[in-house]
Amino acid sequence: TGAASITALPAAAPKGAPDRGGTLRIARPPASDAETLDPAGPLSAYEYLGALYNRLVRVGTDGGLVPDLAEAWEADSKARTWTFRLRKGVTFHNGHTFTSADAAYTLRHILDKATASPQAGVLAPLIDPKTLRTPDAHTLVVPLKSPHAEFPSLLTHYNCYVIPDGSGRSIGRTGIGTGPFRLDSFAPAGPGSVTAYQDHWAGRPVLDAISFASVADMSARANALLAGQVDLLSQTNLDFATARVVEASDRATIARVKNSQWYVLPMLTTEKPFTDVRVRKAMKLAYDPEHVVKVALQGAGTAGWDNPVPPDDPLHIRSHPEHDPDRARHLLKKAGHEGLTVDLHTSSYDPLFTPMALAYQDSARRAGIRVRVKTAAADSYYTQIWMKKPLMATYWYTGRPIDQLFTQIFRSGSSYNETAWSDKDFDALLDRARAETDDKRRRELYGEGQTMVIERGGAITPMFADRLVGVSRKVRGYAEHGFEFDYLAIGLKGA
Amino acid sequence: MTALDPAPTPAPATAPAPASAGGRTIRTWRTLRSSRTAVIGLAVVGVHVLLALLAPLLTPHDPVANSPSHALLGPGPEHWAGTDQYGRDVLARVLYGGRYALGVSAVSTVLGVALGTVIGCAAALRGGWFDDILSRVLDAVLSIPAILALLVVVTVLGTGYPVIICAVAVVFVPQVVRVVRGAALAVVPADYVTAARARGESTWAILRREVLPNIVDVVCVEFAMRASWVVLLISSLSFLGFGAAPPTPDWGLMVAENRTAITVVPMASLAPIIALATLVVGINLASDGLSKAWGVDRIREGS
Amino acid sequence: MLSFIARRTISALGTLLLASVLVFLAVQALPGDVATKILGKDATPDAVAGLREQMGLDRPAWERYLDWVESALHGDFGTSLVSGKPVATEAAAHLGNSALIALVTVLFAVTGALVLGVLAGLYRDRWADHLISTVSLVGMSIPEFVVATVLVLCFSIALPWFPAVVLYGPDASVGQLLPAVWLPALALATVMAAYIVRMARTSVIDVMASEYVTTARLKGLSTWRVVTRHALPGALLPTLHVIALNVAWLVGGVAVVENVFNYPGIGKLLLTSVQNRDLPVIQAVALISAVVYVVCNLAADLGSMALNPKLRTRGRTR
Amino acid sequence: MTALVSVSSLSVSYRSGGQDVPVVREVSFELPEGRTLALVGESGSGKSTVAATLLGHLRHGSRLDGGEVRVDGHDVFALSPGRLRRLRGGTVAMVAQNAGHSLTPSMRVGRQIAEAGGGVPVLDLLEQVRLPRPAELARRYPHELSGGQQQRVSIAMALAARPRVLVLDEPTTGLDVVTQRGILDLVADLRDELGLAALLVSHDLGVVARMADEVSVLRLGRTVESAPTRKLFSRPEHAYTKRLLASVPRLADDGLALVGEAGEREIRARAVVPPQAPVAVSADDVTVDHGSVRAVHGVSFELRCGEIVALVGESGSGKSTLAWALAGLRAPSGGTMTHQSGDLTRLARKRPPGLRRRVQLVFQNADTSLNPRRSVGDAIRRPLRLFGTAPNREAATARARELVRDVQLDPALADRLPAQLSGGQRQRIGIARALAGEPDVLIADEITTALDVSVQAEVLRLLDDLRRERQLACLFISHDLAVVRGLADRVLVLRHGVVVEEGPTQAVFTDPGHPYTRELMAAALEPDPDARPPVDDVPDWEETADADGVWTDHGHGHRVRRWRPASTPLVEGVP
Ligand SMILES: Nc1ncnc2c1ncn2[C@@H]1O[C@H](COP(=O)(O)OP(=O)(O)OP(=O)(O)O)[C@@H](O)[C@H]1O
Ligand SMILES: Nc1ncnc2c1ncn2[C@@H]1O[C@H](COP(=O)(O)OP(=O)(O)OP(=O)(O)O)[C@@H](O)[C@H]1O
Ligand SMILES: [Mg+2]
Ligand SMILES: [Mg+2]
Repeated sequence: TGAASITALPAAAPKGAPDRGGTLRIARPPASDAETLDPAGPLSAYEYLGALYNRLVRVGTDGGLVPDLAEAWEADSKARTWTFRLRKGVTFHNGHTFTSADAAYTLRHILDKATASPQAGVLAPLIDPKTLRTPDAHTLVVPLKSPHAEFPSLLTHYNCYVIPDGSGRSIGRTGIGTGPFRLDSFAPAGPGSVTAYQDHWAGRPVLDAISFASVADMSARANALLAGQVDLLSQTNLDFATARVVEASDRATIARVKNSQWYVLPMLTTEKPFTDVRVRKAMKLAYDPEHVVKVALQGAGTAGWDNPVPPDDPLHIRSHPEHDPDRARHLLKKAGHEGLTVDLHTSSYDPLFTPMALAYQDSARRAGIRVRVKTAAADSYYTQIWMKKPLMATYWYTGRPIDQLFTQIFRSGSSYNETAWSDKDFDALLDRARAETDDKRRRELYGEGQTMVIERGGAITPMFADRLVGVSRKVRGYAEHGFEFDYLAIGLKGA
Repeated sequence: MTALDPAPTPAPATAPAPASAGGRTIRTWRTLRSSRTAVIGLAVVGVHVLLALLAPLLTPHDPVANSPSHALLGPGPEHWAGTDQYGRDVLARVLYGGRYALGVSAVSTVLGVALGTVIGCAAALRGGWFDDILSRVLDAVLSIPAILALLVVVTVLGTGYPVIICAVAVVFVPQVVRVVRGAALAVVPADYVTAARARGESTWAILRREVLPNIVDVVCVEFAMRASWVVLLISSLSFLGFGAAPPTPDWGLMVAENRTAITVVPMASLAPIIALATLVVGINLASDGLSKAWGVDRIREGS
Repeated sequence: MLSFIARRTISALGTLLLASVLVFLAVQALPGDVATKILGKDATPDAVAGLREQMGLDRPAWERYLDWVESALHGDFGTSLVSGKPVATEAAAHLGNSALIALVTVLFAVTGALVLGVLAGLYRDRWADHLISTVSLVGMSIPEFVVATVLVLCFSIALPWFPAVVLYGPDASVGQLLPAVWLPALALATVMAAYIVRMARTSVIDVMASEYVTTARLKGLSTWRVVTRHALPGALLPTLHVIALNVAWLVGGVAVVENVFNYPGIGKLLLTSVQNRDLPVIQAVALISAVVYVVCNLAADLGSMALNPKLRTRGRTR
Repeated sequence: MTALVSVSSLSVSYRSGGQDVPVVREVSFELPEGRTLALVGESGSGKSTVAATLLGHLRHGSRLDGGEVRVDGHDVFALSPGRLRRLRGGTVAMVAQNAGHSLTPSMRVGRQIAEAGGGVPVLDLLEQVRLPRPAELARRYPHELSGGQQQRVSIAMALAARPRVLVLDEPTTGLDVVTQRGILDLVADLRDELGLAALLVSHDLGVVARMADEVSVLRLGRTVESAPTRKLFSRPEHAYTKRLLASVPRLADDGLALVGEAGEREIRARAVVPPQAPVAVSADDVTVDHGSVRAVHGVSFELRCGEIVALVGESGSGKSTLAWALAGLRAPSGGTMTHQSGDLTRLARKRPPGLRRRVQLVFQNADTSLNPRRSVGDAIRRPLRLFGTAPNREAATARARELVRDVQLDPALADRLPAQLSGGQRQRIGIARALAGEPDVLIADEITTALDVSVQAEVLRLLDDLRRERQLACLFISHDLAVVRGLADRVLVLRHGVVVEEGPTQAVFTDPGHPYTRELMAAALEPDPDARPPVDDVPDWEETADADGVWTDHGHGHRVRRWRPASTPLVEGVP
C-alpha cells in the first residue's frame, strides 16, 4: 500500500566519505526580497549564516551546548555574571583577528534597537549593553540583570552569529565572519556563492564552494533537484508525494531530519471559549496524538502530547496525561460547552496543516467536539489568521534550547506568544529556573514548566515531524539538526 | 424570381413558413445538427455537465476526505483513477471539480456577457461622446492584463465563489463590449434601423426590437468562447494559488498539487488535465460550430 | 498618412493615461498590511509599527497619483516597499528577461503559426487542414501551466536537455538565461500559435475565396505567385491584430509560465509583488503591461497601414 | 471551320445541405472566332457559372455533372494544371463582374497587368483601353481609381497576354450609364480591332442588344432560347423571353408599360394630376452638407398630391441625401421644406407624430430595410401600433393583412421572415410598411435598382396604382431615365447636388435642354439592336450664369440651367 511505501523512505542520506573539493549547489526559499546577511536582523538569509559565521556556543547533536568560538564558559554562583573564554588564533575573512571586542560588539548589535533583531526581545531583559566587559582580548564578561543559569543556550540562536567589531552597517552586504566559507557574491532573493575559507580555525571544509540559488516555488525547487540543477533543498519539507518522486529518481534521494519541526494548533487564550482552562484541557485530552502522527505524517514523526519541547532535548519530560475523550467530554460539560463546535483554520502554506487539522477533527469527534476545518489563503495566512483566529494550524522549527523556547513563545507578552497565554505562575517558574544554579533542581523546574504548558497552556502540540530533505545522491556527510548544519563535513562523492 | 413568373418560386415554396420565433429555433437546430463539430462539442459539454451533476451518484468517495492509509495509490478497483497524496479519490475530485469549473464559469460568463451586451449595444446605438468615452475607458481597462486585474481583485476581496465570479465577469465585460459593439455597429447603419429611427422609435425599442435579435448569434458565440476562456483562466488562477482554496476539488488546483508527483501517480494530475482539456475543446468545438452555423467568424469578432 | 500616425499615437497616449488612473485606483484598493508583509512571519509587532510610520501612506490619493505620474514620466517609479531598491531598475531588469522569452516566443509562434495557418487555409478540408486545425484546437484548450509542466517533465527531468528552473536572479546575463529560455518560450508559443494558426487559416480561406484571388488565378498565374503576391498581404492584415493581442497576452501568460520555471521575468515580479502587496512595483508592472498592450496595438495599426494601401495612401488625391 | 469555343450539354451542380443543387443544366453553345455571344437571364440563372467554365474554373463546392467545354479543340476540364494555366490568360481571358473587387488591393495596377504575361508593355495596354496619363496611373493602387477606370484596368489586364477569347461577366454592372456607355464602346472597338471572340454575360438587355451577335437566354440554369440578336429582339419565340423583353422600360414609352402573361405590352395612359391638386411638400433652396461636402445645393421643388416627381442623376449626385433630409434623417443646412401640416426641416424624432406619419421613406434595398429576424407582418404592425393607426393588437394584425393584400401579396406571407420572400415581394412589403402610417407623401429611393426587370415592372405598376387610388404624392428617385419615363409626371435632373433641368416628363424627354440630360439619354441603352439613341450629339459644356439668372425657361414649367459650349474638352473618368 501507499503507506508502506512512504515509511519505506530512507532514514538518512547516503553514507560514506565525501571527496575533497567540489561545489555544492543549494536551492533555498528566499526569506524576503529584502533579505540581508546580517545575522542579527529580522530578514537574514538563513542558509548563508552557518557557512559564513560562528557563534560563541552551539547546540550539539545530543541537545547539549558545545563550544564554538567560546572554548569555555562559566557563571558565578548566582548565575548573574557569565564569563566566556574565547578561542585564540581565529581570524575573520578579512584577515582581522577575532577578539572579545568582536563578541561584545555582536551582543550590542543584537540589542541595538535599529537592528530590530527578533532575539533582542529575549536578551534585552537580561543584558544591559553598557555593562559588558572585555578584561582581555580573549575574555568576555556578561553581567546579567537577573540570574540566568541557562544563559549560554540563548546565544545558540541563529541571530547570535559573531560579526566583526563595528561592522553593523556593512555586515548585511559583506558577510565577513569567521566561518568555514567566505562570501563570493550575494543578491537578496537571488543567487550567491561562498568559497572555502582556507584559514578557518577548525580546518578547511571539505567543499571548495557552495552556490546558493533562491527559488520561491516549492515545486520548482523540487524540479531543480530532479533535473540535477541543484544538490540540496534547504528549508524544504517535501510532501510525501514529492518525496517519493525524489526518492525514485536516479539523481536524488531523501534525507530525513528527525523531529525537525513541531506542529501546533494554538488556541488563543484571550478568545472564547479558550479563555476557560477547562476547555483548553478538554481540547487536548480529546484527541489522540498517535492517530494524528499516523494520519498526517504517515508515521514519519513523533507524537507531541502537547509538549513543545522536542523529545530529543535533554530536558524533555516524558510524562503527560493520557488520551481521554470521556474526561474531555466531562470537562466540557462542566465548562458549559458540551458539544463544542469550533472553527479550525488551515492553509496550503505548509502541506501538513490540512492533514493535521483533519486528523484532529477526526480524533476529537469522539469527545463530542465538532471541528470545522476552514482553509484560508496561503499568502496572507500569517497576516490574517495567525495570532488573530482563535484556533489555527502552524509550526515551528525545533532546535531552540528550552529557555529560549519558553521565553520566546510562552512567556507573558513575548513577541511570538501565539496563544496569548499569560500565566503568572509560569513566568515566576521560568524566573526561578533561570536563577537555579543546581542543574538537577533546574531540570526539575523546567520539567514543571513543561507540565504547566501541557496542562494549562493554549498550545495543542500533536506532533513532531521529520523533515524530508531532498539531496542529490552525490551528497555525503550531510548532517542537520535544529538550526545546526554541518558545513565543514558536507561534501560530494565524485565531485 | 418574379411574380409574373408562372413557375413557383423555390425558396418560399419549400419553406413551410412557420411562425418566426419557432422557425428560428428550428432553423438554428437544423443548422446546428448539420455541423458535426457543433454536435460533438455540445455532446462533450453535455457529458461534462451530466458527470458534474451526477457526481455523487457516480462515485461513493468524498472528494475532500483524507485517507492517509490510501495515499498515492495507482488506479485500481476501489479507486478507478487512483488517489493523491492525501488519499483522496482522484476520480471523485475530478467529477466534483467539474461542478466548480462549470458552475463558476457558467455564472460568470452569463454575467459578463449580459452586462457586456447591454453596454456594447448601447454604445453602438448612442454613438457620439458616450461611445467615444466608453471606448477609451474600455481600451484602458483592456490594456491591463486580465490575470493581473484578477489577482488584484482576488487579493482585495479574498477568494471564494462570489468574488471569483464577479471578478471574472468584470474582467471580461470590456472584451464582450468590444465584440458586441462591433457587431451592433454593423447592424446600426442597416436600413431597418434607419427606418425605425425615421419612425421616431425610442433608443430602447430600437435596441430590443431591431438590434438585439440580429446579434443574438454573435452574443451566443461570444458566450461560448468566453466560457472556454473563463475555464482556462480560473484554472490558471487556482494553479497560481489565487483561485479555489484547498481542499476544494478544483482542476487547476489539482494540477498544482500533484504536478511534481506526476511520475509516481500520473493520474492525479493527468485526470484533471484531461477533464479540463476536453471541456475546453468541447466548448471551443461548440462555439466553432455555432459560429459556422450562424455565419459569425469568431476569431475575427473577438479573442 | 502622417496625420493618421499622429492621431493614432495621441489616442494611444490617452489610453495610457486613463490606464494609469485605473491602475492607481485599483492598487489603492489593495488591502493588507505592507509592513507585516515586508517583515515576514517572524516580525515583531514593534518593528511593524515602526515601519508603518516610516512609509507615511497617509496623504490624499490624488496627490499621490500626481506625484506618481510625474516621477514615472521621469523614469522614476519609486522604491520597492520590500527590497527598498528603485522599482524602475528592478522592473527594467525583469522586463528585459521577459523580453528575451517574448522574443523567442513571438519568433517561434508567429513564423510557425503563419506557415501552418496558411497551409491549413490553402489545403482547406484536406487532411493537412484537419490535422493542423485539430492540433491548434487542442493547443488552445490546454492551459499553459500544463504545457509547461509537461515540458519540464520531458525535457529537463526525463531528458536533461534544458534546465528545469532558473537559478539566477533578475540580474542574470543573457548568456546565463539563454538555456532556460527555450522551454518557457515553447510553452507560451504553443498556446499563442494556436490562436494565430486559426486566425491565419480563416483569413487565408476568406482571401482565397475573394474575387481578386480568383481573378489572379484566372490570369493563369502559378499557385505560388497567387498565394504570395495576391493572397498573403490581404490575409496577413487581420492576423496582425491577433498577433498584437497575443503579444499583449504574453504579459499575463508569462506570469504563469515564469512561475513554473522560476524565471526572473516581469510575470514573476508581478506575482511576488501582488503577494507582497508591494504597491509601487504592482503599479509599475501594471503600467508596463499597459504600455506593452498599447504599443502592440499601435504597432499592429501602423503595420496594417503599411500592408494596406488604402490606409497608406489616405489623403492622397484621387 | 470549327468553333473556337464549344460548350456541349454542360451541367454543373453544387452541394448544399446534403443535396445536389443543379445550377447549370444541359447548356450548349458555340462561339466562333470574332463573334460575340451574350448570355442573358435573371440573377442566379447560372450565367457566371457557365462563363467561368470557359477558363476551366468552378466555384468552391461545385462540380461538373456532365458535358464538356472545348476551347481551341481542348477539353478544358481534362487539361493538366500547367496547360490550364497557359489556357487562362493566353487563350481565354476574363473580365470579372466587379472590377472593384477583382483587383488585388495591395498591388499597384501596373504590376497586376504586367504579371498577366504577354509581351505588350503595360503603358501601351493602358493607352489601348483609353486611360489617360498611363505612366502615372500604373503606379496607383486599385482603390485610387474610379469604378470606370478600374474596369478599364481589368480589361487591359485581360488583354495583356493577347487572348483569343474574352469572357466579360457583367462588365458594366454598378457603373452609371455614362461610364457604362464608355466601357461598352471600348470593348466593342477592341474586339473588332483584335478580332476577339467574346462571351458577354449580362442581365441588361440593352447592353446585349448593343454588343452581341448571338444571344442565349438562361433561366434556372437552362437555355430557354438561343438566336441571333436581331432575330431574338424582333421575334422572340419563348414566352419567357417575350416577357423579359416586354418588361424593359423604354425611353419612348409615354406611360407605364403593362406586361401580359404572354409578353404583350400595353401602355397605360398617364394619370392626370389636376392643376388644383394641393401641394403636399414644397422645398425651397434646400442645402444639405456632409461635413464640409455640400451634397445638395439649393434645390427647390413642389410635390402635389397624386403626383410623381422623379429625381434623376448619376451616382453621388445627392439624390439620397435629399431623400434623407425630407424623411428627417439628416438636418438640412439651409432652405425650407414644408408639408401641408408642418415643418420638415426638423429631424424625425423632433417632428410631431402626425407629421412623421405623413412622410414615409421606402428604401432602395429591400434586403436590408427589413429586419431579417422579424416576420414581415411584424414589420408592418410596428408602425401601425407606433402611430396609433390601429388601436389594439388584433386591429393591427387585421390591418397588416389588409396592407399586404393592398400591395398585391398573399396575406399568408405576413408570417414569413424576409429571407423567405423574393426580392420583389420584399420590396412590396417595404412599401406596405411605408403605407401603414397612411402617409400622403412617399419617398422612393431607387426602390427598383436591385431588382430584375420583370420584378421592377411590377413594383412600378404598384406605385402607379397607389398614386391613382390614394392620391399619394411620390418623390421617385432613380438613375435610370427609362424607368422614370413611364411613371413620373415631372422630372428633376440633379447633377453634383444642383438641379440642371426640370419639367414635365414629356417635355424633358422630347426636348432635353441641358447637355447633361442629353448625355444621360444618349447613354441609355434600348433593348433593340436597331434602336438609335434619342439624342446623339452631346456638346462639351460648362456652366454659366448671366444677368437673366441661371434658368432658361422653355414653358410649361420646363426650365434648364444655363450653360455654354466648353473651350477645353473634358475627358471622361479623369479625376
Ligand atoms: N458554391 C456554389 N457553386 C456554384 N453555384 C452556387 C454555389 N453556391 C450557390 N450557387 C448558386 O448557383 C446559382 C448560379 O449562380 P451564378 O453566379 O452563375 O448566377 P448569375 O446568373 O451569374 O447571377 P448574377 O446575375 O447574380 O451574377 C445561383 O443561384 C447561386 O446562388
Ligand atoms: N455620410 C456621408 N458623409 C460624407 N459624405 C457623404 C455621406 N453620404 C454621402 N456623401 C457624399 O454626398 C454626395 C451625395 O451622396 P448621395 O448618397 O446623396 O448620392 P446619390 O445620388 O444617392 O448616389 P447613388 O446613386 O450612388 O445612391 C456624394 O458625393 C457622397 O460622396
Ligand atoms: Mg453573375
Ligand atoms: Mg443613393
